[in-house]
Amino acid sequence: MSKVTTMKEAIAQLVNDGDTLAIEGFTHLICFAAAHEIIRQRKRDLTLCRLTPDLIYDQMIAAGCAKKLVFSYLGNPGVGSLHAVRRAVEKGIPAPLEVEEYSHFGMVGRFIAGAAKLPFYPVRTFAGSDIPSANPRIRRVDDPYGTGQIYVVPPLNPDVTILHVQRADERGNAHIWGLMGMQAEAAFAARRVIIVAERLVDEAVIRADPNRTVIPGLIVDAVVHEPYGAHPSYAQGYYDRDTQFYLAWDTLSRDHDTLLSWLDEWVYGLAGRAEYIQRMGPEVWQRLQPGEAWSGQVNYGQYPE
Amino acid sequence: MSKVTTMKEAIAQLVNDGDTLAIEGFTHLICFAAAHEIIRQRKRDLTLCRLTPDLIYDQMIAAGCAKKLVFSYLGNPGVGSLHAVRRAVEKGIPAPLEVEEYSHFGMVGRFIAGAAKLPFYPVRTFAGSDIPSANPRIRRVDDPYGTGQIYVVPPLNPDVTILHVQRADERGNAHIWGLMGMQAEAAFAARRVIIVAERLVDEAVIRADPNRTVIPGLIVDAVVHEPYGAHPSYAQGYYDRDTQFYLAWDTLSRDHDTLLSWLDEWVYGLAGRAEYIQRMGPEVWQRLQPGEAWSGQVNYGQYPE
Amino acid sequence: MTEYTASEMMIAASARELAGARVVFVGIGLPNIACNLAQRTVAPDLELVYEAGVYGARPSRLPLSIGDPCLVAGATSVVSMPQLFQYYLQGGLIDVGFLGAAQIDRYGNLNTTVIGPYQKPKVRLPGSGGACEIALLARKVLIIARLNRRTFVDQLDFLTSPGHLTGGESRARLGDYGQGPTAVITDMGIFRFDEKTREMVLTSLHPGCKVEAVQERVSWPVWVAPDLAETEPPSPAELGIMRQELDPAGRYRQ
Amino acid sequence: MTEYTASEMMIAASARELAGARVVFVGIGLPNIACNLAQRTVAPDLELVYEAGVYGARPSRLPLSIGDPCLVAGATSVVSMPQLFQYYLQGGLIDVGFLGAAQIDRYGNLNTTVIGPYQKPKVRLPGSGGACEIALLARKVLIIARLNRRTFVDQLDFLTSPGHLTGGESRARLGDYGQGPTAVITDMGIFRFDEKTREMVLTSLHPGCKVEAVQERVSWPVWVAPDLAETEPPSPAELGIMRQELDPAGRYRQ
Repeated sequence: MSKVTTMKEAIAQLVNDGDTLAIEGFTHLICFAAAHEIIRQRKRDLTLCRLTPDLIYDQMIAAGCAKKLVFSYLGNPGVGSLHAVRRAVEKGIPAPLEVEEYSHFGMVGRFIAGAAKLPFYPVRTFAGSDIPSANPRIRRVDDPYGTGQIYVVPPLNPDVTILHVQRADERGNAHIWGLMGMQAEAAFAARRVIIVAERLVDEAVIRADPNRTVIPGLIVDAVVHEPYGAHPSYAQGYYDRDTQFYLAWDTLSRDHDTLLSWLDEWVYGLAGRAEYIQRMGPEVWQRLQPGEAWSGQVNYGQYPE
Repeated sequence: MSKVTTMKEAIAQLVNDGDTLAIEGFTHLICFAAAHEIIRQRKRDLTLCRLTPDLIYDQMIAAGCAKKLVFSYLGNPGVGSLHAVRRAVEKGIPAPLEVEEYSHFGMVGRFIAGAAKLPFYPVRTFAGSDIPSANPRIRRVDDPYGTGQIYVVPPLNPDVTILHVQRADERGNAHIWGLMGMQAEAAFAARRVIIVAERLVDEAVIRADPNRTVIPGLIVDAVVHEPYGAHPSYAQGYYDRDTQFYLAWDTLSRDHDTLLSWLDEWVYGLAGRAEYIQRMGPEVWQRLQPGEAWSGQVNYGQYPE
Repeated sequence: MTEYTASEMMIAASARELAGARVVFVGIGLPNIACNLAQRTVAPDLELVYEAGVYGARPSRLPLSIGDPCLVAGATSVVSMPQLFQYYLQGGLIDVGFLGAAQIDRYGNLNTTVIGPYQKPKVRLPGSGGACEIALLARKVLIIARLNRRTFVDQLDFLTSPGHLTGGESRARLGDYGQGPTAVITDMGIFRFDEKTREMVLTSLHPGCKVEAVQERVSWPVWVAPDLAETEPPSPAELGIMRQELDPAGRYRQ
Repeated sequence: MTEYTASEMMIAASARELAGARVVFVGIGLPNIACNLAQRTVAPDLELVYEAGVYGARPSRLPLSIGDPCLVAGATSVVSMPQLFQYYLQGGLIDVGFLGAAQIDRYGNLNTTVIGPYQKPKVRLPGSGGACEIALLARKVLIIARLNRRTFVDQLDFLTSPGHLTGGESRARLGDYGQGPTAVITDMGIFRFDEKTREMVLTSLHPGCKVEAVQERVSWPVWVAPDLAETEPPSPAELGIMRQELDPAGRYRQ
């Protein structure tokens, strides 16, 4: 049974005001197309969760979608600050933003605990740091084998997780390659999962390489076909990270009104990702086109009776 | 720097009497070639760890290599008992065998804790079972978030882990496909790692598909090239599981002396795996030869400046 | 009337229990055939997860082992044991698990560990494998076992996998786990569990079987449901699928 | 004499600190270039692990981000974040980690979280990312920072990543963690940590730099080693590799 739908439908049906939302992807496969649709549909009071809020949450926070941010690294990677997040935290523009802060490893532990339905996850970090004093949800337990105390973090179970993938079949079985980030854990931890794919493929393509299936359709609620949906992030083998965009964002996001103008032009003013692709123009996609470097194949074998 | 050596050398150098040893592999990629060399070198007092002791530890225990068994399922899968293990436990033949017993999930947790250097690992199993009363190393901690108590298991850190893989380069970077079992965790948890490969390949083959690299050479001490080294277990795409052997073992292992005769003929009487392959004869390898079912390829992309 | 074996009756009855289930944790042997039969009859959307880490297998033959390569080739996803046990089973994705045992008590508790004392066993059985966690974490559990007094015992020698413990609310008090066993499918009839006491109650007899014969093979006084039914025998369609498609060699027929 | 920039001096000094190291956790920017320089000079067998989950990268260009696709293509292994943080970092495989910070105190404790009070920050900084666990779990830590009084402060506004805490045995008392920072590589000289007090001690001045200038840029009274050395300037070979191979566009030269 096909779960294929449009981004508009998927967001309308599966993302509610007040939801806890994770659009994951460590640098790689960050689904900006979904974020833009959420901004367009003016979703409100979201609790946004990601290790690295990146430009995607900078945009959503500037647009007023969020009431809270759960994170571990608040930067424009290799460039500098996330100015919109800083404005919200430092000055309450456009609205005050609650923050709940971990280290990367703390967030990793939270997603694992969420996926595994564990009440807590132990991590050998935080000792000696002020982070636990700033976040009372980071606690400690005694090791019953006598090595002393260890910090633990609570599970993170998003209402919705949205993941961009390279290819998926119509049931949501998805192949991912390149950086894996927290994709598997963020999906298994969620109550609802939206898979956004560069390519929709026949299930035979998936079944030819079952070890590459990071997300099973079993846990997927909707599948959206949205090529270039991760730009200015990237999809390994499909298009490069748009470093020019990440650098340009540092300038244009320094002023709230300039940022809003950008949203007007590139988000509110467009019906969807197809228009975004067209407006960016072919020279951008040409510039981001990688060369070919193929994986080689492995034989899974045929096993007749 | 190449780590390639012979099985004889690898076992002589890296496996010591009294070691805690894990030859892992869930049905798949069980390295019988290493076990046979350990039997030949008459290693003693080993603590043998595996989820499923399978025929491999049945043989090693019958040969007198083990003083203790750490496990979760003691059977000949789909066939019945492990008669040699039962003789050791029930009758002390050839010697008494200490057992330390978990469920599968308990063993999974132990290997994860070992790989992650965690003092314990929480698992939502064992509640209401007699297993914890039979194994005092299974303990409980209080959830600091208030859901009550949860069982935990201690880390398992073998002195040596031996893994069979489909292909590896000379530094031990290894591609595995098919069932993954506990291969990654058993390797990361170990102090020393021996990789036994069906094929030795150029590192370019590994680097063409880095997501397939389950074991990084970083943690590998020796690499042995041993085709058919997992028989009667199997290597996905290379040779089938020898169900005839598993069925035959049920009969021949029922009597200790019959089993010892088998060891004389197939282990002590042979210099190594090459002779084993020859003695088995080409019709066996022909019978176990799977057809082809290729994975397809993915593009990792080329990214020039 | 079409003839059929007791195994075929057990397989058909087990398959029917999967009506409405979405995801089943599959074991080798009768449960494997029952799940595949259910997919072709009462539960066309049933998803199969194998303990070895395989989701969506399409086996080309009847595997001897849960880790057979035929389960891997052409599957939808193959994952490591940590992922399987943590994200699939503990994560709550499994609706139904199948279990068997060397000993079963009236509350559906199971022993697969030892006969005799643990430290000096008369018979060393396989142990838990994944059974303890399946018993706790699958939403519900189906038990398949042939009736005899050595199996259906008054008192387990070892409780490997929790059923309803000492009955009543005792399992619920364990915490946030699945509901435990809901049916015991035997070669002579089907037991379910009383909603209050959580004791086994014989609710259905297979055609030709008698309550007295069941009682002879159970060590405790058997409760019989007032509306004791007769199990519908395997239909020609069910038998056809089992015999022609699923087990043409008849390995699990006897 | 060959001319070079302060950044080049910092990179060369950092690379030399990697002599004998086997596995380094690589960050973007100066540490990235330092690690690649070390591989080509003092540590040919050095293995690089990137925080994004990449082992054995062979980048075809100088990446802007730690998660750049050029780090993935042609790498030896690419793993998920749970594997990276648990099996590589927490598992004890990392010999050296590099860290920078907005604020550093005399014990090598680092602040990358806030300037001002946490609940109402004057400047909201990026936070920990992986820094807190690198600081604890790498066998040793190298800190790279440019000297100025806003960075080298008497008192951190927030302790994100533990150095030697309050000095003496205070870090050892935390438990089984790495040894903490061993050097602070600045644009004017190199600090190490006194074995007893664990306070920073200036052990080497870069050519042309003066102790007084260092003191002007540090908020606490600087300890100077009795055998204060002059840092060996970047050699022509080091400069050649940096300029021709590692950063031909000169992005990290100033």
